[in-house]
Amino acid sequence: MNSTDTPLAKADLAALVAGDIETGSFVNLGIGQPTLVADHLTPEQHVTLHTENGMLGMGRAAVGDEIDPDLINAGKIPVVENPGAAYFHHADSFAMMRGGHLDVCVLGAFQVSVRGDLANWSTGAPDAIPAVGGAMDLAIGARQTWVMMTLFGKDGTPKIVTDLTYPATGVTCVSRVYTPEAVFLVDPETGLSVRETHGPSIDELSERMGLELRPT
Amino acid sequence: MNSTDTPLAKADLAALVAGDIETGSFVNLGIGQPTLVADHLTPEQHVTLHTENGMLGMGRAAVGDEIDPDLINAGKIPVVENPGAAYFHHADSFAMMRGGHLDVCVLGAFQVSVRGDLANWSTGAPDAIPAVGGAMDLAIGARQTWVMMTLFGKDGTPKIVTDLTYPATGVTCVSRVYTPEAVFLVDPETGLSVRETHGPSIDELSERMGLELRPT
Amino acid sequence: MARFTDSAAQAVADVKDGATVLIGGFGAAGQPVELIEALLEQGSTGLTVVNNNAGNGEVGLAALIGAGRVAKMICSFPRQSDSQIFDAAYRAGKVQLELVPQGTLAERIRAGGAGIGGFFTPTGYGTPLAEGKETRVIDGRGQVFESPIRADVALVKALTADRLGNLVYRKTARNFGPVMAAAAEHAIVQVSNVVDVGGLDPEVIVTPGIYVDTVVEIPHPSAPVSA
Amino acid sequence: MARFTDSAAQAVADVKDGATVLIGGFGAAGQPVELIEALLEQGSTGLTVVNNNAGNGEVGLAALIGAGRVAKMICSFPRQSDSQIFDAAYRAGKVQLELVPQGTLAERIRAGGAGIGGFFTPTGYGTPLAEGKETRVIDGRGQVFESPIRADVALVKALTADRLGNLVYRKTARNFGPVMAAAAEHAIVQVSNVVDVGGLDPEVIVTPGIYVDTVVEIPHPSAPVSA
Repeated sequence: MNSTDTPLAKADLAALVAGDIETGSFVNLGIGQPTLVADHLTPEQHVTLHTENGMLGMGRAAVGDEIDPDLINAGKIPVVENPGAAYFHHADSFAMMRGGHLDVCVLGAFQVSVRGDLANWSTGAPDAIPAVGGAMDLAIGARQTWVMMTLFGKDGTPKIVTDLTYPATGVTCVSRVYTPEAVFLVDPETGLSVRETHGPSIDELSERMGLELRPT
Repeated sequence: MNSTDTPLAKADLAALVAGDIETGSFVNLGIGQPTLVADHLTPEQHVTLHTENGMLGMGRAAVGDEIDPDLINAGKIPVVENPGAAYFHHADSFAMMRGGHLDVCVLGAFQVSVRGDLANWSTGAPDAIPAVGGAMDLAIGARQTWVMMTLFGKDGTPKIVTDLTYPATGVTCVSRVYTPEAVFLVDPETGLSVRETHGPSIDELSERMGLELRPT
Repeated sequence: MARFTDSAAQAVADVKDGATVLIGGFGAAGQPVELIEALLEQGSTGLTVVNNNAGNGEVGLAALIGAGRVAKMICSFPRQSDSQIFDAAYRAGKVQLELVPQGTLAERIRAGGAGIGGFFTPTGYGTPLAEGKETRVIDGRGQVFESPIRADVALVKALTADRLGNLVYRKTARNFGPVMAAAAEHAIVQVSNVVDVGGLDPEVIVTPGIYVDTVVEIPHPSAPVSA
Repeated sequence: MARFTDSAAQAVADVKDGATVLIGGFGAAGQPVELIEALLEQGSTGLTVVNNNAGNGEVGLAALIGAGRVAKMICSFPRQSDSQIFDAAYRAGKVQLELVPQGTLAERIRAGGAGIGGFFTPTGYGTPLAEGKETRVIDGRGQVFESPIRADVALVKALTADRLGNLVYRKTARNFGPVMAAAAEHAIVQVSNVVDVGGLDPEVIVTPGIYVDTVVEIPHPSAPVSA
């Protein structure tokens, strides 16, 4: 089991995720923290990025004169086009997603259950105006859905839970959870396990999370 | 009511159908007799022909050096491309059809019922190998489905019937039937009526067909 | 057959009260700014509007909502940092909201144009957005039944039209345009330029002219609202 | 990521007995002749083959059926003037037939690639091909429930690939290619030429490389079987 003495910084966590993506993969990086993963992909990995508003071969954020209002990503940030890119319409783009053609989708989350249920679209606050965007499509579409998030909320509440308390985005869809303190795998048969820790031991995590944990 | 003294020849019937197509229409002409209609469309009509194997703007049959194995119609006949043509894949082509975007589809038939049910894909012979092609999609797809056929079989049996005896291609889908002896309209509310005759009178047709007939 | 005009006002003149209107665009890209502004001027009301978002800032779709002209929004992401006009109208009960996952929204519109009566999708299964909907387990996977969206009118932005109404788009501004044009009785498209018949390669046409009813040439479209 | 080879034999080497194989083409146009011949050589058996037709003449798909390698055909139009090999095999009970209306066939394959669990279509309602199928009246129109088609392998012919596997097609040879490539676990594509990355305009790519697993360059493909 890989391990470091302290929890990973955001950039190190993004680098860890990037390093786990197989050569030649097609990947969608969700809005927020997952976008950092792109900075750590190497040219040798030949990873093609998908953005659900209709493009494969999305490049880095556009700067200066590169900015083109017709070329944006799902976060509505101007980006550049990589060589070999392709454009397609929204239904074709989500068909690509829903049809299981993307190898990996990396998403942020409010909560993940021990069975891989995901909550990342709504806190369920009674006065909130609901908005889902592509979250539910992304959650269930890729061959593997990975979550990148803090393991604990600001108040210390664990975000990996026995049962979601926030509204679900998708059920049994998450296969990995990357957090600063540990990387968790979720197997549909055998459930949650810990692939590696950074800082706390498995026993310490188990106590803080209120869950029985085991190494992978 | 338009009328001539004798039943229409094939070419005249095709010309009649062609003349009934409104300016600017998008039209699919089925395999067989309906393909003759194309010869009678005028440039002023600006009719765009669809072929369900993935093309709008289909032109006439290709001859000599124009023949290109990658450019064929639904009958697998080499054709030419008109200016302003567009190509698309099979699912998009039938989406165009099924979505009701074509103004008129002209088909051949074995039988049409007085309610506009169509039989044109199978005689139901017990030893026949069934084959349907695009017939069922075409029957129900266009805004108007017109049939071009002989009114009587070789044995004199009328082909407009109270109830189909051949297997159906589609139900309540035919709105007009062009035959050498008469043009029939089928209204979903009021049923079958005769728009014009060529040769026999309505009374004579009524007797030969064994149906009560009325003018439109 | 497509009609051509250089007047956005004329293009939207026939939109009726109570119409369902598909509006293209995802963020700034593909937003038919001039057509939306013309619709605002035109005055029809009680509209059901389908768009990925529900307006932002004070102009365009937000202004349409602010003017009380939208009875219902069908969208995936109404809440944004600057969606204050929709937020206020929604909280005041002045506009209904049908929230649809983005891919399901695109597929429902595609189904509308394609004559599909409805479909099962795994998206949303087991979530609050599946509540009240028919579900079914197909090949071991939970799925939700979704219905097609058809509309009276679509407002779409493309790059170039030929004189038959064939369209090409530009980069990610393509987004909802092709499926929306196909799902509307009357598709109104603003383009930056119009070319003669034969001016577009038949292999690269994205929206065939059969889906296009009115083309408005707007050579220098406004900088769209930014998000 | 797409692999490249100049050997059709190598491209089809991994097809397993019992596999479902989508074969592109409508008539001569888009028929992947060299790939079909390589599959004939390769020897896998008990195949379910999806194609618009069921072979004609004595070569290609007809030869595959004649060699007893096809357990089941899913197609819209098996019976042709020169489909004698299929006809004989079918009458002898050596090959099963699932007859599907052509547009429903294309849409079922599209659904397979798009992750749709099934859909309702008006095509075939009230006909013998709807017998035994779930039906439903939607908005006053009878509709038939149809299931997606997914496959282990697709054999497709395109015009040009770039080194990422992005594809463009030629004229009506496009036909089933794009939906078949998307609906197969392993899409094998023969192209007339391969260009460098950047050699295809991103606006005109019909099949993005994500759908393509193996590309075989066959610069001068055989004159295909004629119907």
